[in-house]
Amino acid sequence: MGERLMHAKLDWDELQEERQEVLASWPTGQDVDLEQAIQFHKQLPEELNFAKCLTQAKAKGRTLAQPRAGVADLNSHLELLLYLQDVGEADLLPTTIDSYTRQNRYEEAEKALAESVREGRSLLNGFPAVNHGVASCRRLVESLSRPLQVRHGTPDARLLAEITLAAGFTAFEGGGISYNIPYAKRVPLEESIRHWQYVDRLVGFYEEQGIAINREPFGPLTGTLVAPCISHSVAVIEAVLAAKQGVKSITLGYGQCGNIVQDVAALQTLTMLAEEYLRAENIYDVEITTVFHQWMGGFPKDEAKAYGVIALGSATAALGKATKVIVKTTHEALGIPTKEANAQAIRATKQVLNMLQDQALPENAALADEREIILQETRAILDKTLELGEGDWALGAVRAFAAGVIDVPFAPSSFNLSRTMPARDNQGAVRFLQWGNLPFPKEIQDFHRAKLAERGQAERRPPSFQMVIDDIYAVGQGRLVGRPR
Amino acid sequence: MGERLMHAKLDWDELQEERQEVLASWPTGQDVDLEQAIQFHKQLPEELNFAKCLTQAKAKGRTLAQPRAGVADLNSHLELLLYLQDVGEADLLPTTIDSYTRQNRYEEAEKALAESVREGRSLLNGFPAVNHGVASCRRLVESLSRPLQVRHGTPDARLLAEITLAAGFTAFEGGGISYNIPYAKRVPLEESIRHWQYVDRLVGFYEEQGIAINREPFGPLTGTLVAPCISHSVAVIEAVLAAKQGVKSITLGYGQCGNIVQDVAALQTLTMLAEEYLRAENIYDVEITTVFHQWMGGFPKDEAKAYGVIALGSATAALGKATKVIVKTTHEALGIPTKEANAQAIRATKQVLNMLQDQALPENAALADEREIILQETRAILDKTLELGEGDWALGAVRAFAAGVIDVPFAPSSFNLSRTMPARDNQGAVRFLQWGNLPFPKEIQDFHRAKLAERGQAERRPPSFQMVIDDIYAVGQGRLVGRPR
Amino acid sequence: MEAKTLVLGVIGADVHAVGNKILEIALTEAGFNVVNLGVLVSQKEFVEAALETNADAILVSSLYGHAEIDARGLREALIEAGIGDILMYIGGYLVVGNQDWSEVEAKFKQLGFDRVYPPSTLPEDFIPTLREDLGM
Amino acid sequence: MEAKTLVLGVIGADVHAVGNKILEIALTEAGFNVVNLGVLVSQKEFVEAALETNADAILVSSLYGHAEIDARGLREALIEAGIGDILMYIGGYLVVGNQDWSEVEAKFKQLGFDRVYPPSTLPEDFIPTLREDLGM
Ligand code: B12
Ligand code: B12
Repeated sequence: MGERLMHAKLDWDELQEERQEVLASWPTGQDVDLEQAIQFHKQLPEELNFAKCLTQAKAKGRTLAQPRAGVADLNSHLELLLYLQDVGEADLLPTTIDSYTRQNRYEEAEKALAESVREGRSLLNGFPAVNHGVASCRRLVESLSRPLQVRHGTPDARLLAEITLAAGFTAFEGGGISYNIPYAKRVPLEESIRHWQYVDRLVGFYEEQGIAINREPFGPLTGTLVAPCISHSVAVIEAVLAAKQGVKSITLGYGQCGNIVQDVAALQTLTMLAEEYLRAENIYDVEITTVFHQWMGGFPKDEAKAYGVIALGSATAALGKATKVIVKTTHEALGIPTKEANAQAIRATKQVLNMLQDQALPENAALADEREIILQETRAILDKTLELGEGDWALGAVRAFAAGVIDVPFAPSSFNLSRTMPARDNQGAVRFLQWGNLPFPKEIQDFHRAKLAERGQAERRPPSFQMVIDDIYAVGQGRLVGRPR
Repeated sequence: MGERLMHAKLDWDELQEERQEVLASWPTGQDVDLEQAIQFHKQLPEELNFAKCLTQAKAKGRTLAQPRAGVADLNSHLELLLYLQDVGEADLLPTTIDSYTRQNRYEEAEKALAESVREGRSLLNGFPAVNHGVASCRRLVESLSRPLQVRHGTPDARLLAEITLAAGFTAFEGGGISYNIPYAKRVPLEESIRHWQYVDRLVGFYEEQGIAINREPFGPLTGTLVAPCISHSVAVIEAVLAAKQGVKSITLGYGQCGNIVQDVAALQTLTMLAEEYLRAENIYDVEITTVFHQWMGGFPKDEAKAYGVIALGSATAALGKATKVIVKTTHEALGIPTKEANAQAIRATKQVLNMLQDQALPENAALADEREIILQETRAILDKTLELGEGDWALGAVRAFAAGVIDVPFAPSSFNLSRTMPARDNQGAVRFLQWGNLPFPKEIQDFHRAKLAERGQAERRPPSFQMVIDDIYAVGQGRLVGRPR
Repeated sequence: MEAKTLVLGVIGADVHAVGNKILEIALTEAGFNVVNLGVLVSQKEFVEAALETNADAILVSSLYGHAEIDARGLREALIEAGIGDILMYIGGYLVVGNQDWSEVEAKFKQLGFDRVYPPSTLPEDFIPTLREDLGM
Repeated sequence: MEAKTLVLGVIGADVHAVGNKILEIALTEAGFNVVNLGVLVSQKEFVEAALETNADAILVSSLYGHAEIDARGLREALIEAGIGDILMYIGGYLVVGNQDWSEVEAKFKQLGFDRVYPPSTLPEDFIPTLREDLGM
């Protein structure tokens, strides 16, 4: 590396030196053989290609259900995925990566993997794919009849991408912003964005060989009261960055906020905005699909209540016609779910999706207004970002975060300004109590002020940080808006 | 009796002879003492009055959750209700009556009750309130902190009403049509309507003494693809009949069909129509509230999928701002639920209700169209009914059923013409494949034909009875519309 | 071959009509001669209908949970009427709640039913067996 | 009385930041002097911060399931640094999955934690005990 970050397609030949370094950083890297990988992908049936399944679902207007799941040991992981496929009726499968691997701490992952095998239970919160290597990962692809995606939270996922894509995975989650700001503390954005340009370029290489690979920026960010304009801004930037490297299938994500109109408006504007900004870059050959995340914040401990949260998310996903939905479980507030709980949540989700498969939220004025707000806010952020980057999206993203023009609430990263403070309005939509340096025009600022004043009036208390705390606990305590008791 | 049925307020004094007969028809009838009952009701706190709780909920725009529940033995029944109140977080409580009592077979109920006590398990599918008598029923009222309703399915519920109301119950489900057509085979409507005029007049008497008692016609009828116009027609007629006898608090019901727009339109038009036809009778002092029944047809066996159905019903109830929702359980397709399953379903329901408490389905064109269809259809039926009755609603109802002007699909009653055949359209709304003698104007007939043709086209099969069978099984098999596989 | 005659009905104080209508349709389509007594059928009605129509089998439904009370003595009544060996099935939600199936099955075999079917039995699940039992 | 100093942080490779922010606010409001190390905190950072600030207690969070690996040896490191008897709490989702709480608690007591708190512990649930343990 060393060169200055910029929004330009990486030269594949020039990238080879870096690739060798990456592959040498852990022994399993040696087994990556691109030519052989392409051969393997070529003979995979269509139903095992993640991108193609999404294209089909989008064409039919269907919403697919995908769980999260990962345990340390290969056989246990395979057993888990088979269960979610057969008993859970999952349409798409994941492989969730453990937290050591996410921080490139392969030594620690190795030790915990060994201990997990010894103790016969997973001490890791996910599957350490790098430690397992290409051949083992391929066993997953060969043994399952649904397409597989890597789901993680890794600022530097270069080696993880090399290994899992070579193994036959056809979808890879993450991005230079969305897998840094919520998932790291001291990783500069320049660095993570550059590392994700590498991943996207690698995917672009597969695409050049005729292999469709789906990429999915991580939509929900911190999962906690993230207003659509924030996650949409990150999603659009990552879509543009990925497309530049040759990615053709992009799924943009959004985490349920809880107000149905806001959530559906968010899903609708997500595609609109991505297509708008891709067109502005003269990119026309990228397929945008959407993913809706069932409530990503704190869950109720009671499993019955958790089912309510899960089903409400499923209903919203269907009414908003998301291409897929990421399924939570009734164990969310208890710990990593058992396979049974995971399968049950998928089946509950699918029942709702199927029952609403031919229905959408009818067009209406409130929805149009909400779309308009999201469009205006997101465009304000994105246009300012591009301005700060002097026309370069990569630089713009780095500078926008430094300036607080994009600002993710509750993010652990020191490269996030952390001056915004979200809170729900009186209908439960997520608004801003403080918008920090978000470049909102005056009307938008007034809108947020008015919305929170309205709630304040209903609750007979001035809008304040206490509302935010109440809102953070609210869903876990059985409601959406954190009203005073 | 003996006199001709007519839509007029029964004279209380003249009714006394009949009351004595009714009270003499089973030994426990002797314990009914109206004066003493009024005293008891008078000292009940507001929170134990069903009608008052509904008024409050309506004013606040809240949806209350109510389970179904009943077992044979008094102590077990009380234990069950306490559990649903404390662990289930129910807002309103039921007492579901067993099927022998519903057919006035008190002897059989007595035997089964004795056997239940002996065997330590309920052999009855409900609580035989008549056999238990006033004092035992009152123990329920005194031991619980939520208001209690009698839920049953009894064509002749005179004695049941006398006993439970005297005991302190403050709500009573049923009606002369809705507790006959789906619940009996050979009971003439003249007879059941007259018996329910008695019940309503008894309630009217309590109202005259200042005691609010809620009455609720049974909305879902056969629970199987009942289009809104059918159940609304019955609901409005029963509301008018009840109001005539002095009933002041009426909750009208509707069973979820599954298309959200149709369901919300149904909830909205239910109140509109009832108020419209009450006004036409010069009745202005009746409070109309609504109850939404979670899916009343066949359920999926899988408990996780059943949660999906339950939560979707809860979401629809909240978006349609029903005053209360009747909760199904995940055991619906397995048998009468355990108290645990029942409590879980209430909690799942409440989570959804609470999260949507400040939201409604925004007004939109599709919703307005659907309302218009329901209004036109229902008015056509009701106006023809009144015409047939020569201005008398009671006679009109009898004649309308005989003529098939009102016609409930899948009803067991021989007094129902059974010429209509409902089926879902391509969005899952319930339409008519055959409307028999329903007095639909040509545009409405064309509308139904077009809707089913659209589905036929999508499924590449002509609209036919096979669609109906497929639709009946569909929800149990994990979807809403019974598409060919 | 002549069509076999079946007497169909929902026993006791039970009014669940939908499954009964579907069974009538499915069995008729399958070539049986179906005598459908509908819902709320007493033991007496079952016996009389079987006698009158010279039926080959009786199919009893019970959905509401009271079957163990309602069906007691039906086999004895048939014996008394001189058609004690008629084939007899029962199906539906036979007891109150979700009880262990093998116990439920045993209980109803004890009561004289030749075959006992659990909830959600589809027509295609039992019609082949019915043909076999009737030697078709 | 002088304010007591607490070192707060989320141990290991764990990035769950929300609870940490809420704890900082709640403990500050409760009158403590809070040194918040944030997320992704190593054992070394905990020890150094406790030494430097002369802390009265260390509050370790772990939400992501790896605490049993991450927290091993922390008490020993504190002993080595000469502050072996400092009060130390841990709370959060301490193991992978939903395991029997009494076993989890025992495991972490074994690792040298004075008190161990299950998921969803609210500030008001443990602050009174913390005051007591600190002799306030
Ligand atoms: C719709 C319905 C109603 C409607 C019925 C309208 C009508 N008149 O038909 C209404 C709302 C009126 C109603 C009332 C009651 N119901 Co109901 N009802 C249902 C429900 C939801 C669906 C039934 C249905 O139509 N299914 C669709 C048809 C196609 O399937 P089916 O009836 O099961 O029949 C099929 C099979 O069982 C089989 N089959 C049937 N008979 C036979 C016989 C043989 C020999 C064979 C081989 C096969 C076979 O073939 C049929 C076709 O595939 C079921 C629960 C469910 N399944 O989800 C509860 C259910 C049957 N009802 C039940 C009860 C208890 C009642 C009530 C007592 C009220 C209460 N306490 O909740 C009253 C009873 C009134 C009375 N006196 O009978 C219980 C029975 C519980 C138990 N046994 O433990 C159930 C299971 C619900 C529950 N979990 O509590 N009900
Ligand atoms: C939001 C969230 C995220 C966000 C976090 C964003 C961010 N940077 O903060 C994102 C999406 C990024 C995320 C990522 C992951 N998460 Co997460 N996440 C959650 C979730 C939904 C809510 C957490 C939260 O914010 N709660 C609200 C705050 C206020 O509560 P809290 O964090 O519990 O803290 C309170 C108490 O616990 C207590 N407390 C905390 N620490 C201490 C210490 C002491 C001494 C005391 C007394 C009390 C105490 O006080 C706090 C204030 O009340 C929880 C599940 C849930 N609770 O519903 C899962 C959860 C914690 N995550 C989990 C996991 C596994 C992960 C991932 C590994 C991904 C995966 N495999 O699914 C990654 C981990 C990444 C990493 N390296 O750490 C698991 C942990 C499972 C386990 N231990 O068995 C959980 C439980 C979900 C689950 N059931 O699988 N997550």
